[in-house]
Amino acid sequence: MYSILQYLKKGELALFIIFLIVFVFFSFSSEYFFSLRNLMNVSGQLAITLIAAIGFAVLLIAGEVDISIGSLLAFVALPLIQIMNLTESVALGIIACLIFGAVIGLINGYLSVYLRISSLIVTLGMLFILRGIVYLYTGQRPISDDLYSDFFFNIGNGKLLGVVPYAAIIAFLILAVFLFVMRNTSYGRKLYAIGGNAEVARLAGYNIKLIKLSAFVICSVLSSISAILLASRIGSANHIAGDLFEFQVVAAVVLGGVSLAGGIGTLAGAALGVMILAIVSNGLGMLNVESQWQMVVNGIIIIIAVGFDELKRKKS
Amino acid sequence: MFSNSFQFLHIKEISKEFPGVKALDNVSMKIKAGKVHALMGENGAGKSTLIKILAGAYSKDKGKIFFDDNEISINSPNDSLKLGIKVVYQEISLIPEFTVGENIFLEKFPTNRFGILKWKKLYKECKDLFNKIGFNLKVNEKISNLSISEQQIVEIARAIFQKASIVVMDEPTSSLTPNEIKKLFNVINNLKKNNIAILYITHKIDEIFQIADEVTVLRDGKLISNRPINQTSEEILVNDMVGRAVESSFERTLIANKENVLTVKNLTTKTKLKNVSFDLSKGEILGFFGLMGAGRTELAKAIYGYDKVSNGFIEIEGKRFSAFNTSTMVKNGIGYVTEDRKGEGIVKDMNLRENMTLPSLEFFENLFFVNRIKEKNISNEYIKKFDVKTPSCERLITLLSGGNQQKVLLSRWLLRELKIIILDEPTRGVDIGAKTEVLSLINDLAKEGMSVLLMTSEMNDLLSLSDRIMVMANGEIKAEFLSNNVTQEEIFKASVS
Amino acid sequence: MKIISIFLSLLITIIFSLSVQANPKRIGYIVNYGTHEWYQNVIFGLQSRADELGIEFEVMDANLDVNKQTQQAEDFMTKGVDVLIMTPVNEEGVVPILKKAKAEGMPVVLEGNPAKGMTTLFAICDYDAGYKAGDEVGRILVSRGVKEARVMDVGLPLLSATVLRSLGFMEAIATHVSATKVHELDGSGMIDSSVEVASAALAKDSNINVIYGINDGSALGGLQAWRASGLSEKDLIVAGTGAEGLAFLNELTKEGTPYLVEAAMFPEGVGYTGMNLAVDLFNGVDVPKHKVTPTLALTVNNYASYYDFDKAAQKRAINFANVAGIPTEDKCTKYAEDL
Amino acid sequence: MIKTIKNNETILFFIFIILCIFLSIYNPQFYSIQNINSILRSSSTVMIVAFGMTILLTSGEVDLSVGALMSFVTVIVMDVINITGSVVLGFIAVFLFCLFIGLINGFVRTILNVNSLIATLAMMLILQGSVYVYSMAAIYNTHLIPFFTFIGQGFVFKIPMPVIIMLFILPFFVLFLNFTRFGRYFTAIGSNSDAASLSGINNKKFKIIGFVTTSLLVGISGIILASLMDTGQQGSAKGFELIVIAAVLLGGTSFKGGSGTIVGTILGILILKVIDNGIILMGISQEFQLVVPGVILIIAVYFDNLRKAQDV
Repeated sequence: MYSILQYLKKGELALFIIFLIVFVFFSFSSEYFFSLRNLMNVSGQLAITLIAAIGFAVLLIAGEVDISIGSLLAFVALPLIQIMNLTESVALGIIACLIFGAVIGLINGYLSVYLRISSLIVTLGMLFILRGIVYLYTGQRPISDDLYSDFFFNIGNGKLLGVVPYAAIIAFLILAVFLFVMRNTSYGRKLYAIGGNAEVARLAGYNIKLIKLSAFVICSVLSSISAILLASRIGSANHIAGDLFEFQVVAAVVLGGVSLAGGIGTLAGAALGVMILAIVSNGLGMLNVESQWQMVVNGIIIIIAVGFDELKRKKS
Repeated sequence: MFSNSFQFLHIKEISKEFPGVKALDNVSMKIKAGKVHALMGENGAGKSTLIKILAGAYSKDKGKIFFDDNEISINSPNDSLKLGIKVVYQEISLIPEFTVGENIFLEKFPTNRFGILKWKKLYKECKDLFNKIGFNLKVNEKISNLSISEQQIVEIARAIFQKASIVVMDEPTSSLTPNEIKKLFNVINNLKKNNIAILYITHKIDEIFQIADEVTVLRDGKLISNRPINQTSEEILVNDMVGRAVESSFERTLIANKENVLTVKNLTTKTKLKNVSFDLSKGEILGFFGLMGAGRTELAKAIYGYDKVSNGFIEIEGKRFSAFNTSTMVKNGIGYVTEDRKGEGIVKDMNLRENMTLPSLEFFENLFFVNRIKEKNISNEYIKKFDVKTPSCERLITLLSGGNQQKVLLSRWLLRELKIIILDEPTRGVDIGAKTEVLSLINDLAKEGMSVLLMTSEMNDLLSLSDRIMVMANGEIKAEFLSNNVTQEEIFKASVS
Repeated sequence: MKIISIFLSLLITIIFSLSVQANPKRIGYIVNYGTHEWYQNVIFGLQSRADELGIEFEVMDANLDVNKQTQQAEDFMTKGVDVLIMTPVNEEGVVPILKKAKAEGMPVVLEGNPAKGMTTLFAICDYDAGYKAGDEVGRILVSRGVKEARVMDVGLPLLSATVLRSLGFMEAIATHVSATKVHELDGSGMIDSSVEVASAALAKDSNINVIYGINDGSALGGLQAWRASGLSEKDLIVAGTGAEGLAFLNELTKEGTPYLVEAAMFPEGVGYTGMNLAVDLFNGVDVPKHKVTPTLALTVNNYASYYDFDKAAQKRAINFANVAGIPTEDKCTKYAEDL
Repeated sequence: MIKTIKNNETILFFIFIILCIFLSIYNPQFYSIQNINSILRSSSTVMIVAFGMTILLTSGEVDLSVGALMSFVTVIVMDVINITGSVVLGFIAVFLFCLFIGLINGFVRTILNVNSLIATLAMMLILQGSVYVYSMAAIYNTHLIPFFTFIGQGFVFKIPMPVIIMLFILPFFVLFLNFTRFGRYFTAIGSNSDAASLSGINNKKFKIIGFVTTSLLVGISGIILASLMDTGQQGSAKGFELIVIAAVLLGGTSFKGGSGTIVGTILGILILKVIDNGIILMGISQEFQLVVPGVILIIAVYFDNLRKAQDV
């Protein structure tokens, strides 16, 4: 009874329709858009945003926010690449990257939840701090992946049987897992409850602080996974990586109907939001639309979609 | 389905102090298993503090709590839940985005050992529960789609569903229909049979005599009396609570000249109202009665320009309005005091003075600037007039008690030259002492020639204050009475028709 | 290197067997920052040459986003252009793209910055460009009888290319007079942030007689900061880099401006050369690893022979022939590796 | 004035003083007229916009499109003056455009009811794109009108013009937020919009006014920036919105609305700018210009929270 269709009925239907419209439009207007190869490329391209968006949505649902993910993308790539180059082991690099991500998540969470500083402020500060550290450490020069391992290359660039990008597989696996967790586990429901009404959750005996902290960690760790994919795609730890990434993700997630107030929205919606923006930018590229027009179109889509969603809520 | 291990919960010399206030001053009481123990007292008497300590939301400064003779420690909501203490709070405390079932199971979702929810089990057990206690609600309905009273029921169901040994109910009937109240009392009796102890907080004295076995009265954080029900009476209780006798009826002198101020014609809104029409004359108090969802608040907000009017119009002294917002209504001499003081009344970041002068700031302007001296003087004047209990007019509004906040919200409008004031449940959550003051104030306003629209579910106030009474049900006016020749029964009948 | 040449020869044989008509049909260009004036002129150069050769030419703009750059490379491969020209957002970001392109058998030409695994690159010599400007400034200082050059370098550590320019500039001046770098700043190549950092620096120490900017924005930013600090322009010399667009021409042709020298890089020329290189690569002509494009120190006296500048209409037209006539190095004096 | 300084302003004030003392000791150049001028000049453009942003945040709204709008303004003002040769027409064009954008932001927020964070984020994208639709090439000063150059680069009694403009605007906003009825309305709306509306305040009207005011102030700052750069430059003022918001929050204005302070905002900006300046004075690598403000922001807000916790 909680099938995909059920989700869509629960409000994502409008998004799904928009998605279809956009999809059909490009399929007819561009000769290159509707080809297995291109669609597979897009699915690989949106993986980075999608994974981060899942974490971001989970945190928003719990009633907190983390706008430092863009800088985090650049920051956690440093241990990844450095350790890889040092130890010549991709695994160690990835582990280090995830650990660093988790630590940042813990710091953000601790400052917001335990020291009660608004998470927006904390992560805004963290946005500056992490980016600054990256600049300091790299001297604003990208650090190249000297290991040059095929495995690492394939994480972000390879395709299963030369068709399905591994990046896409990773992303959609993560999506599936978290869809289930948020809908069908007590942990997931607790996140919703806390975001929906923290006081009630407290009186229901939840350990709000711990759960919120975990949400921060989830957000940072997932962003770190995005960072790994990105690093693999650009073959380096890059100081300018993820610049304004946080804006892309916020836009996509809110477009997907996840409320900034917390407690409302689904990951299915967030994923749709990401996909819509992704195929729009790909489609416009295929039509040789200049980048300045692409920005304008994105802006308009966001306003229309979110505005439409609000009107719908008002009526009901 | 319930079990109980102890004979009584013993609260011993509990004290709790907040900056400036002694909320509880070594209060002791024994709550027996299988009995309903009523707890009464004005707002600020310390009832809610006591509840919050039992619920583990507050920590006590001094004193002990025992089950029989063995002491228990409550340091967090979790502790109190483990001990089987369940609290039904007055303000709805449910997750609006969740279904009824999910809310019932909020404390502990039924999961397998991997923490994965068993939805079927959840909804089945939930259905069984509702059948047992004789309420029928759709268990997979979203809370946000339920009426206030339905939500209240979910609250209660949620509390008693847990393996409770003590159920604390804070004003559980405040928004229930008489019919629902009957059902609730059945549930309570059912709990008694199962040897559950019930701590029952209410303002409504008549309820006490229907279900309570013992009554404890608090005043200003001190224990005043602790009596079995058969050794007390309405007078005694009121005396204990207020510390003085209260007269609760007024000499309404029905106005002779019917000079019309307000005409409402076929007022209709998308959400609720259907062709509401009536007249209001100068100095008249027009009472509105209706059960939850009858549309009184909607009517008030439509007249006041807060909700959009889809059809019909209103006339203020012959001046016609068909599309209007709150600011035009205020300019034309209408004021509105909301029923939802916390949500729509007070501005929490502002102090008493700023809250009081908010709608009438233009009167305090000289050139472009607000004259604070003048503000202070006038607000102090009103603080004296209604004796609002506050150290100064600069105190944050949130630090005042409900009754005092209400007085501030009323004086808000008295600073303006009002023709009409709309009062929505003006005495809700106001303690008895302040209540009579508020009522007599309303009476005086009418005497001075202000017209009043009075929406209240307090039948006595309605009858004693109003000149005429309109009875509403699902968005329409069902009946109109002259207050001096109508009985409570007639009004009830009209309201459920 | 070996692999590449093998792969190349393979490629060549394939292409010859397939195509009767030698020229490629479609060429794609991924620009790192297409809204920037310099790159608009590079695109103009590429486009002009493409039109002459009747080649279909498409542009995508990565807009300084390394991730987007990778996506656009994939998109171009999907579109199946014959040659892909790229200006890397930065050195390392393109390495995986080159790897992918190799697997796809798609020839790639880089502009500006070299990268690991590349086939060929067309770019100016940053060091030498800076050097020429420094040399010119040095001469002016000598002619003015100034003993010491006190330089404010409005730089950009983000790219090794821009670091090389500053280096060349300083070393050239040092051959004429004693040179001190008083301020080394990060103007991030934007005029507004250059104004910011420069005015702060000038407040610290305004005993400066040379301002060098690694591009026109930086140079003008430095100059604007100088003016906004109310300092005298009498003994100041400003040198910019790039001849990106109209900015330097406007300033250079002002009465009594301290903006005397421009290390011109002729973006249109760069584009023109680049298109030729792409075609050569496609046709299997043996291409150099680094095709150097012309640079020259422009002053108010000699600019007219390369650009005819219509100040009123704010238009400039390049003289491709004269630019092509400028003697160019076979290889640069210094590369990023030498840093 | 003294009355408007609340506790957390004093905290900020001390941070500011300590910074200044430290820097003066490190390098006496710090308190040279020229350096102070350069700090104030670069503060003024941020401040002018921050005044508007403070009011917006007080009413519970935010505007992320200020940076994008600012660079658009530099292009418009330069282009229109080049074409018409009239500074006045240039200004009129700018303010009409800003009015228009402010109204759109306001309407999308109040009519379409889109969260302003998202609405203005979208507007940011739209402006960043459309400025290049307006003109791909940067617009250079060909009109060479001295007065225009004077706005950004001129001095009056050794004080830079931008600072004078800022000082001229400043008092209006201090008085507005603290001593006028409308200032109090903004606070009420931000704190409890229902209560405000039920007190007869037209929320939508005032929110729109907030957005328009901010946009118009961006217009002023944009003109100053254009004069300072002597160019209409697309892509200038990058990340401006974050700096403004960070400064306002650092100043103690709450992001949730309901409490705002202009004095705090001013101190917030001065602190950030003194840090920027100090980092260059001390010749340490400019990357610290990112790290230090981040840390200070968190710490300052933390202390502010502690203070509030004691109050209640």
